[in-house]
Amino acid sequence: MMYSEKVMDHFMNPRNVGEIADADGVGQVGNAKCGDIMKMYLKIKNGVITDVKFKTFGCGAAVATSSMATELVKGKTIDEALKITNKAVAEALDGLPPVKMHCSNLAEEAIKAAITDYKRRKGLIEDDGDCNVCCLRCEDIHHHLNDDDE
Amino acid sequence: MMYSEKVMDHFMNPRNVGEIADADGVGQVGNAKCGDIMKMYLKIKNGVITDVKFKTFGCGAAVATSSMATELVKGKTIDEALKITNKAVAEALDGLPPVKMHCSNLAEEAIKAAITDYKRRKGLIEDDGDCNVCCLRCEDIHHHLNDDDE
Amino acid sequence: MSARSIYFDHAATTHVKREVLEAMLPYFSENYGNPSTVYTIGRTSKKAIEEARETVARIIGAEPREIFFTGSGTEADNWAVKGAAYANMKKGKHIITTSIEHHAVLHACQYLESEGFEVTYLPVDEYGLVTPGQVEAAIRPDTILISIMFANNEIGTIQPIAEIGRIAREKGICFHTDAVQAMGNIKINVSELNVDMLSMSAHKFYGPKGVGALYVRKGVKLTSFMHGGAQERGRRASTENVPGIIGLAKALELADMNMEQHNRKLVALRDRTIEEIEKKIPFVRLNGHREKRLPGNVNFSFEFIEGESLLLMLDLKGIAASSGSACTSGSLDPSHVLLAIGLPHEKAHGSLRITFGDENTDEDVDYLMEVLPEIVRRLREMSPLYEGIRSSKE
Amino acid sequence: MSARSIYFDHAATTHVKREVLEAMLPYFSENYGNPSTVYTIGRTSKKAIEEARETVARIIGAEPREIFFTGSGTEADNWAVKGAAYANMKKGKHIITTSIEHHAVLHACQYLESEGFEVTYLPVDEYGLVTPGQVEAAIRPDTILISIMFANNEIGTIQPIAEIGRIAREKGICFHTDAVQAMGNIKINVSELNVDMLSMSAHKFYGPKGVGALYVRKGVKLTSFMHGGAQERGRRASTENVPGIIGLAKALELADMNMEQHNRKLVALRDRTIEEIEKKIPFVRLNGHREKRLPGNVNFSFEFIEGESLLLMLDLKGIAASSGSACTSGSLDPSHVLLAIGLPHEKAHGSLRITFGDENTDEDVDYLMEVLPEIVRRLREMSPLYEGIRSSKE
Ligand SMILES: Cc1ncc(COP(=O)(O)O)c(C=O)c1O
Ligand SMILES: Cc1ncc(COP(=O)(O)O)c(C=O)c1O
Repeated sequence: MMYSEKVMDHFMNPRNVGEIADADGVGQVGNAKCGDIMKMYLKIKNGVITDVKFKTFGCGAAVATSSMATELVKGKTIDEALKITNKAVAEALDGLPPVKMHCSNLAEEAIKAAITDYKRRKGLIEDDGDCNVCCLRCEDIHHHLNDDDE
Repeated sequence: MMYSEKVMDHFMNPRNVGEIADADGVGQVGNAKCGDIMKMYLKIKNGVITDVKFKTFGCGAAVATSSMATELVKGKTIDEALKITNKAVAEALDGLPPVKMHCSNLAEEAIKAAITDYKRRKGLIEDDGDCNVCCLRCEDIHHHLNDDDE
Repeated sequence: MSARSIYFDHAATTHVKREVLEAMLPYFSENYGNPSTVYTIGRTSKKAIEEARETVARIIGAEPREIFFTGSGTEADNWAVKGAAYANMKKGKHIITTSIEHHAVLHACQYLESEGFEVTYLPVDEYGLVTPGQVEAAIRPDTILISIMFANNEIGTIQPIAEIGRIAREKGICFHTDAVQAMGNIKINVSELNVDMLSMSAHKFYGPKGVGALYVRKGVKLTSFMHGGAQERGRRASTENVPGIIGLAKALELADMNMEQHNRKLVALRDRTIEEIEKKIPFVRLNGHREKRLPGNVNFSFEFIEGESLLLMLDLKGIAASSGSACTSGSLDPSHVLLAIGLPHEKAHGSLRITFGDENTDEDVDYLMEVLPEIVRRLREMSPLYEGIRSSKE
Repeated sequence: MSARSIYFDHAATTHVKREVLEAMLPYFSENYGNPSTVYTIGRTSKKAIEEARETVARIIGAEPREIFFTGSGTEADNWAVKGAAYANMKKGKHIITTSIEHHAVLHACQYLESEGFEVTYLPVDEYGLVTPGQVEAAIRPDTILISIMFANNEIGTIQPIAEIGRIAREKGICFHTDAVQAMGNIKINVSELNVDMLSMSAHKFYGPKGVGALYVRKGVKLTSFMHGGAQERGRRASTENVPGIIGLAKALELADMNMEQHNRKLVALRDRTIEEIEKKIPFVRLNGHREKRLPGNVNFSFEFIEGESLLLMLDLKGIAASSGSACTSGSLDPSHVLLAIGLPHEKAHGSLRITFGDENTDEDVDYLMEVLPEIVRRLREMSPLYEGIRSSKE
């Protein structure tokens, strides 16, 4: 497994680490069992993300994708932020090793989870109990990783 | 497979190669299928082996054991010659590699076969059709070789 | 990246020692003959590997004809486990092993399960130990093989091999031990230990990668694993890796000669590191046994952080170490060994393994203790799992 | 023993070329990191083996992910044959191969027979050739694997691989070829040839012993042979033999670059030697095909004499060559290849194989032709089989 320089930069100097005490939306995805937890805090004004912070328990790629994801959403509207895909996060980092691609899923899901939390707080959506990636079990993700190996 | 210096000496400078036109006993053992044929010619006077020659088709060890066997029987009485064992031939050559030990059997048998031929010619024994090593099939010898490998 | 460059991962692999490489070099381009041939240059190779075989045999108290060279420790393990299973399947189909074996043994056993064998994976205690009593209790009339590793590659725990060997011998069951980590660190005599088969791998004791050996006691029934030519007395096909075999023997010879000094040094480094980490860093747990432990092995779990991040930060400081983190293996499950000794997933993910070697010094440990506490602190600051804890500490 | 020292046994093994050894050297004691690790020195190893993989892939027209490094050609053959058999056994249990395969394939097939598979060993003609028609006729609804060697190691015969590949592809049957002897001597493109799996071994093309590779086309079903760690994308366990892998790739690269010149030279030496032996020595027979033949391979049977004796005499003159004689293999049956092309036992015992390599010269052949006729004469004088013949000749 080899990380790009950009991944290493975001790992060593992660942008926006921390918490926002009075966040408008907080999302946490992943679980300690799988070795990856991402927690994202959003400050939102007039539908625009004005501040963002994260905390991550996870590998180098998890930290770097968290950091990159916060950079990508900052200043964006909610709708723009929701369009950020895991591919976009990975590409912004000049790619991730195949076995680490699930970390970029986690980043996409963390953004979505934080915005969902914001919307829920605002009464914009109902709690529909929809499953997101954090419901996947390690084995499922693992299985997915090896899909291309027959 | 590594030969002793003595084996190499007897291979390179085999003693008593050739035929004896008026031999008193001739014995041939082995077969071309197995890759080893030894033919031994004896000249016998008053029960003493006065001359001996051999021809061999076979590997280095076969040539060397033939050569050594002729050296060992020369000047011996028939009874003494019959007591020469394959072990004695191998020892006289400073040993043979384990996979080549059957060659020393061949030498012992060649001596016996030539003496038997002599006795038969003299009417000293009846042709009893006794089996000697040349009746063994390659597979039997082969099997025997690997005996010590479980 | 860093001015320093310190290698603390000798359980993963070691460098080839100068004397070892020098012993190997003539066999690449000069004495390159195929040992199966009859001419001079082939006989030179043959002689060299037979001498290597004698060296290995002498060091472990075996006969030369009981040593078979392989292409790796993994191959030795696969051969031993599958070979003994197939050779004895008429007698029974039950195998006993432990839950903390290296994957080379574990996955071979799992494969055998798919082939109709039954495998008992003995659990271990919190230190990673099995007891001879456990082994004895697991034996059934149809048990044909006991395979228990000599020392664990992750937590360094050393098993009671002699006692297990005695039981196996009494019951007439074939006993294999994966000694890949023990070799070069522990004096091993296969006769005294009643071991029937033993695996080793050269690159773990300053020899080259891609060569191992399996000791097979005379009389042990074993089918072939590598079918083909008549090399290794017809039991392990492939043109012999002559330089590799020479390297393995030379490395083992050096290790055997230096054993005492090597151990004294490594134990000192190990014990000092364990002591200082426990003193300087909170929320840590030493994994493995304090005494029954490989001389160079240190393994800690650091709560709230993930191992790969820790390794990357150490690497940026010039320190090479290892972790039981799933992330380092490309899998998502952390070390089966750490789970087997009872660690919850999140602690298993946050483990660090430091394994010392001959070239390490006290200064290396000074440097480690300079950078490690700060790295752990930094990663904990970043961790959502640490949030509550931190405030209570600060 | 002799002032001269000429190596004519390149099919048995080759020396490691200087450039190859130089490429390998940094990976023993400096860049010795385990490729599975995350830190700098481990990533250096990982990068090096991935570049090696790309080189091998490019040269044979494959994708890097289709190349798997192994511990030998034998391992590649065992893996391919057994792995494809087990992976497809639900579809059928019939395998097609030839009677002149290397023992690595033959013995793997025989093992599979003992496991309930059915194997058709196609006979070959007097030149050692199978025809695509034979292969097609042998295919049954339950055929799951065709394994046919690219070029034979003893008699050098080159099979019609592209045509067989086309048939296998049409019928949807997995096609493996043992290209251990062909690699480095013949341009091979796995896509053009419709080959699904291909084995190679570095020490046959001036690389190191103890490392090989298996090409496995994407989509081919194959069970694991070496169970254990997650190396080679989880499909071939063992700490990677980094210097060996670097050496394999470098050697293949050199071979690929020099292919045309290498072939021109070897074909010239080969054809001259064949011509002179036929002219100067009576009672000889060229084994193998005159044109469909490896560039460096000469194989003759000399009637009335035994091969090992011939080799020893040549060795004493400083010439290293090989024979299909049983005696050289420690078995008592001569080469199965020579028997398969119809030689009677006694002629098979008296065969001589000369295989040329890059360092051989015309002077080497001059010298061979100086000593060989005399040696043959001398051994025939000693042979009881020659008695009648000699008198008719003299
Ligand atoms: C055609 C062929 N296949 C397979 C092998 C086995 O290769 P290795 O000895 O490297 O295992 C050889 C050579 O020994 C060979 O010539
Ligand atoms: C305990 C143990 N067994 C087996 C192996 C496998 O050895 P290798 O990687 O040389 O195949 C290793 C190391 O990787 C090990 O630590």
